[in-house]
Amino acid sequence: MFRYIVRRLLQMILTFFGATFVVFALMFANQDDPVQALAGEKPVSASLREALTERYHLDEGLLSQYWYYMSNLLTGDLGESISGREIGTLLEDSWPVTVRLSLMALVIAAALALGAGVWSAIRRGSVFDNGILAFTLLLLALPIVVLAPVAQWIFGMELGWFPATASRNASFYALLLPALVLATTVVATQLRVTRTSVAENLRADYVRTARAKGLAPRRVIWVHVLRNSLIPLVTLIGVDLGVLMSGALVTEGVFNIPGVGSKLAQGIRTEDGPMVVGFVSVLVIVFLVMNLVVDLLYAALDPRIRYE
Amino acid sequence: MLGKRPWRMAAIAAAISLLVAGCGSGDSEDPTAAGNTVVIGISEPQHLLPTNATDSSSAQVLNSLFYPLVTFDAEKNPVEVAAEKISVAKGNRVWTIKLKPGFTFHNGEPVTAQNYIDAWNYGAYKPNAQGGGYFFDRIAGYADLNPLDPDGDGPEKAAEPTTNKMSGLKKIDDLTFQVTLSAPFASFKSVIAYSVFFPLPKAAFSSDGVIAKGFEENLIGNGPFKMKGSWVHDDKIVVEKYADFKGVVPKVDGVTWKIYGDQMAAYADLVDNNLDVQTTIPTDALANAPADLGERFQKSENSVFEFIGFPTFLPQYKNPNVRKAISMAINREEIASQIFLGSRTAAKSFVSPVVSGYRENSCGEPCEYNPTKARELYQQNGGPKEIKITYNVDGGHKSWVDATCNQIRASLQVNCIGEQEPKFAVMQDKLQKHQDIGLIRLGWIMDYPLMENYLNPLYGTNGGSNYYGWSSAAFDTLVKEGSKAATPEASIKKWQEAEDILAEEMPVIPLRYGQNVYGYSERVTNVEVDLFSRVNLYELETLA
Amino acid sequence: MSDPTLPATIDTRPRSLSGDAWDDLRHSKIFWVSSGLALLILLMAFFPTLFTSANPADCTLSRQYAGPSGGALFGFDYQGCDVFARTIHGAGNSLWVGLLATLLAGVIGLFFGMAAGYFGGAVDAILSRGIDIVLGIPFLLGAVVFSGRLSGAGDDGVTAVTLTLGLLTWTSAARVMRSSVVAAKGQDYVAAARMLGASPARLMFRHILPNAFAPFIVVMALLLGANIAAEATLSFLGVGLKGDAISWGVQIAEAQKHARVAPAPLIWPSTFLAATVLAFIMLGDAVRDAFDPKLR
Amino acid sequence: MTDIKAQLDVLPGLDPRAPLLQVNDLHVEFRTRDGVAKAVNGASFWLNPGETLAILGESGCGKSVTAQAIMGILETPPGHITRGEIRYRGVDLLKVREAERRRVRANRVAMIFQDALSALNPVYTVGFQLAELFRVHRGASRADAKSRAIELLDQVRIPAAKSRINDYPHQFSGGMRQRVMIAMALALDPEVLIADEPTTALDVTVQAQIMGLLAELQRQRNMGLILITHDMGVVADVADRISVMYAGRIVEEAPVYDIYARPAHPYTRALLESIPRLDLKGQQLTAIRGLPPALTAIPAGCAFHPRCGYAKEPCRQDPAPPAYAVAPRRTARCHFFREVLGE
Repeated sequence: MFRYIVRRLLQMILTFFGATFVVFALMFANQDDPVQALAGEKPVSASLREALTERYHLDEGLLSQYWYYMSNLLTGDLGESISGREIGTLLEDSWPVTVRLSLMALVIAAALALGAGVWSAIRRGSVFDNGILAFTLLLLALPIVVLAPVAQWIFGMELGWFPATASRNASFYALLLPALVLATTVVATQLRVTRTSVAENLRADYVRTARAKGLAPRRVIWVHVLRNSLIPLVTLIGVDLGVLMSGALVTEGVFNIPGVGSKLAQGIRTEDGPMVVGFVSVLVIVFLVMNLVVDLLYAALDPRIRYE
Repeated sequence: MLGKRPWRMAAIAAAISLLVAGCGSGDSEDPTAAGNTVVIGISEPQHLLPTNATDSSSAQVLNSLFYPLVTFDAEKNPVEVAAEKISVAKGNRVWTIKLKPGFTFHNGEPVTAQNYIDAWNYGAYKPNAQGGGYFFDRIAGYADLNPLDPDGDGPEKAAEPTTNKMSGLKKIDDLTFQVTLSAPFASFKSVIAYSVFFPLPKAAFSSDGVIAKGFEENLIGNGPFKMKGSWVHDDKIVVEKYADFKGVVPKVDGVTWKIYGDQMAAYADLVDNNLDVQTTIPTDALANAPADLGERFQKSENSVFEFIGFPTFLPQYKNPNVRKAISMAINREEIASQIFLGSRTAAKSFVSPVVSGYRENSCGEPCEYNPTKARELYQQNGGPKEIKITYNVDGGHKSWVDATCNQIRASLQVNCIGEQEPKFAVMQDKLQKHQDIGLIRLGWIMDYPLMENYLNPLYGTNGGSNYYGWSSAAFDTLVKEGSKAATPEASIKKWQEAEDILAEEMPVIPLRYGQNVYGYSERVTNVEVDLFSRVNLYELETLA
Repeated sequence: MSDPTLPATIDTRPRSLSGDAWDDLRHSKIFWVSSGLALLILLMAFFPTLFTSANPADCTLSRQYAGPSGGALFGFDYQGCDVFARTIHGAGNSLWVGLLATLLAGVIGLFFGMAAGYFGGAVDAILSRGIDIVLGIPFLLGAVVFSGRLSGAGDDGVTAVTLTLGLLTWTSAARVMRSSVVAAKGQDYVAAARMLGASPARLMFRHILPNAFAPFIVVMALLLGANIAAEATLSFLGVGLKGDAISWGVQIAEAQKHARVAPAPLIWPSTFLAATVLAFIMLGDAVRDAFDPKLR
Repeated sequence: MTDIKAQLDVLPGLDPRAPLLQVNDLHVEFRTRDGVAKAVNGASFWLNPGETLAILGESGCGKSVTAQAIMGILETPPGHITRGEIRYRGVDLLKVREAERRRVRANRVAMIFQDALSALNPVYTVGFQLAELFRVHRGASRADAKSRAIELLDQVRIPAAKSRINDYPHQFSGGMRQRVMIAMALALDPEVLIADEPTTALDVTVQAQIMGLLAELQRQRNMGLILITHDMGVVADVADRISVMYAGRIVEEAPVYDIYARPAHPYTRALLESIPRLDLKGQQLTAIRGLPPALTAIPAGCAFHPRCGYAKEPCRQDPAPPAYAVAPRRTARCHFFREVLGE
């Protein structure tokens, strides 16, 4: 097992370079005129354009730009964004709130998916099962673009249960509403997958044995059946955490949370290569770590799966 | 391996993550609660160094930290503020600026002429790549600081500037300095009102011509407020009253500039009274603003001018009559009231009403909505079967472009589509390559309140924003003569003649003038927003 | 001649999985309701004129937010266009984008997941890390690059949006498929099939796939719903459909801004979208339950 | 062993003198979409301590359903017990509330299943699944439960029990897994053990070991054993009495030697004739004509009549033949049992 983890860590380094190059290439393909993008609609004087092009090697090829970026990165200097701010500080500013927001959303979604998923698997075809199905599908079908502002308007402004917006170091309570909204984007899939997996396991012979051992239904479900049906849910949780971090763009916008999502969007809009790659590098690391944890959880959950 | 109980595993994981989520609760105190201070909403400024800051958010913050040389009275004429006296020699080339005595920077340094000279030189010096650099292009010696690349994108690099001091700037004594322009310009006094011309203390420079690291996060200015803590990016900038400020003392003790990524989020806080002033209420919230804010929802003039440019380099748009027909097919009043709910007014001339010399309806008949005449004229002159209006998607223009297209379709019976370009830069690039992207949506905000600041950049042959390839020698000479004219009144007469040529040629379709549409909370009163969409910090008052 | 001693009631027709499945489906109410709804929506997508004769593009500002009148059952929206006509005509693009993108994501997800799960070792490492890289690519970046580069003049952006969604949303399907293949690979029946000389391809698709299919189908059905809704987010971010293309996503992104003043132009397309998602997912569920002998 | 054998008074009204287990006229039906399947149509039998009753019949005749009904682990819906009694020591288990019924399960009446691999939970160690019984039913501490589990594994002769306690089911061979099942069933020292085809999935040599182990453990604990099988060979050397089941009914019941010597029901006779014997080497094996009836449409009268050589007119009409007393402690449901006996 230890050798497996070491091998996975080595792979991470390769993947890290792969990911940064892919994103750099995408940003390069997306680059038209970063200097103008920065100035928005104001005209850009020739001298300003030349100076910035020079400083950020904007006129050079993809490979040389990537080389500049990587040589700086290896010396620990994440470089400067085109708007002149240290990318390191940008990361420090936006990651904490994003980690908190996405973790809260994930815990809420996983808890709901687990609880309702198991319950609707037991009561397949019941009113609860179909009710939960319809509710989660409605959440899924309502684009986040509609859900976030409506949630803010109803719970934030009209009922006043939550503050309408949250700042970078907002309190746990202030982040609750955005976390709930974010949770809706992943809860539907997690719940359905759990429901299917539990339903499938309820048919297994060991459940009959467990009943024959005189165990209470609660124990049969929550000890014996659950552990066998967690693998699909765990897989999704691994993927969803990263998706929540980079995909929270709309929710962060509506609730004015300066997180990774909105910084990425800003970077992409102003064609700011170094900034976007800086963020994506950290994101890819999160995905890599999460996927390693998920793969280890496979082995923990199902002894038949072994890694040499 | 992980113990027998999956439940213990899950519980531990959930606990850890909630702990992490909860721990960063930091200062969630409500910024508005503290006494006689106000919270004003802005978007994240790109830069705060005066010579590098050209967007409206940074201008607002700088306006609180610095004291402008000049400002404008009700008739939009320039009036001295930090300057004692600004005089100009005959020929409108040599300007002498005398400062009021006794002013100090927030760190105690006295304000001297040298501060202005160092700041302006820093701004103009090309390697510093300052966003506001082009404001100094009229001062003699600017060219030495900005040698141009001889062959454009070619291999040759531009030469290094030989000096970082402009010859046109000369210190007379501690409180007076002289500015010599490369060409006479009667209204230079209006130009130096802009925030780019603020002074910088010696403390700003770590060595000659090099800004100290972190200065931008902890600005030291000569204005009524000074920084309290440093600039917390994407969160807030807090300023408090500067005790021994010699100028006009504002009524509030401090301002928290709260940074919003999205205007709708700011509006939500405004309605919730978490935010005291929002200078631009987003169009999407206009429908509910009167109901939500009542009489705390107000409007005031600003310099925004929206128009559609014709790609005159394309054959189908060469004929002025075709351009006039399209202009007559658009009902400006209906769009202004139905789409913008009165937050914009119909534009019937080529410059903004805020500049002196503006004439009501200088465009005349082509700007009147007359569908039947428009269709006749259009068909007589063989207008194209399909009209495209291109706009950059990240500016929120989709709704009014679609509405305009629907009107054109109804009036001229031709197909009309709103074409989205992901970025403004892509649109510009296609225009420079004379590609057929149809009509182009454009807008302009003035740098200083002069007709020239509309005529030259938008319609001048090598105007910075003249993307439609329209040029008229007669127009250019009239504008130049206006600039050189002895008195501002003479300049205006020349500029108005130039505008008449525009009415004849119709290179663009004037659509709308913008307005400041702003709102404030129940905690404040006397809220005024000026021409540059800046809150007047001196009149602003909190209710007890 | 059937054997006289056999009790007449035994059904002697040969029984196949699909035969049993159809038998099952015929009885389930959900199947009929969802397939009926899906058929209606498909009909709406391909033959909008059956439902409304009004021209969705004929909008006049004077009718802004006017109430329902004559053919316009849902009233008029912000631009004064007939909401009913636009919703019906919008079905085409929404479904087209939703189905195609999900199909593309499904195929890629299936192959990546199956290969990674089945071969394991180096192949699994490369493919899984490839999945991590694609997960790392921010959704908006992919959308901006595709919509910027792909759509020539005049194209309404459908190909760009479909590619964006298709190439970026297959990762969770791949991960779920991989995890169920990894679990299924260890079963005895796979060893037995291999012992009988089944080729890897046959092993994968004839033996492992049916057993690893249940969670995959669930994720795919949900992905269809998510993709149709995602098109709205893309339109909101300005990288969705272009020109005068109509879809529920475009309608929702537009109506969302004025929802507090005029909720109707938002409610109707969202309801249609929710109904479509519900229909296809219930259909997916019913079919999956029928085809999965274990859940009999 | 005995220290944990606290005789919990699991159920009120237990009568030590009453028969250990008495099943009277049990009816179970499954309501499926294709109609109502009558899996059990009036099964009756009884069991005394230390006795082994074999329930014999082809697959699909309702023997497993009967076992599950006794254990009370039938899934309702679709399975429903419509009539009959299951008396354990005089108490009808069908009338008992589920919470109390659960205390009887594995405590007093235990069961082992056919395929031990799928019957054991693949993701928990064997130790956990064994210790669980003591922790849940006896509230034993983790350590006590673990030591009891190791003891049990020794008892069922699993080598190196102390180290294997932390292994998972897939790490055991077929025979070993079945021993674990037996250990699990006997953990709480039940009075009745129901073995549902315990050795069908095993090869012959392991089969003999398992049956030997069962017999030995039964003798030690004076346990009642119900052996459900379709294998006549296994029954011969283990069972005391045999009940032959067909289409959900006990068609014949008798001591094991009587049945082998002189079967009283045509179905039993046909079963015996179809056992391959060495002396018939090279000859065509006799098989029973036709197929067992679909449970949704059981023929009227004696369910076996369509396949029965002796069938005459009365066999085809309702009511089904009663359980005639062929001899003391022996019955058969066939109007012409004398004829079957005679030959």
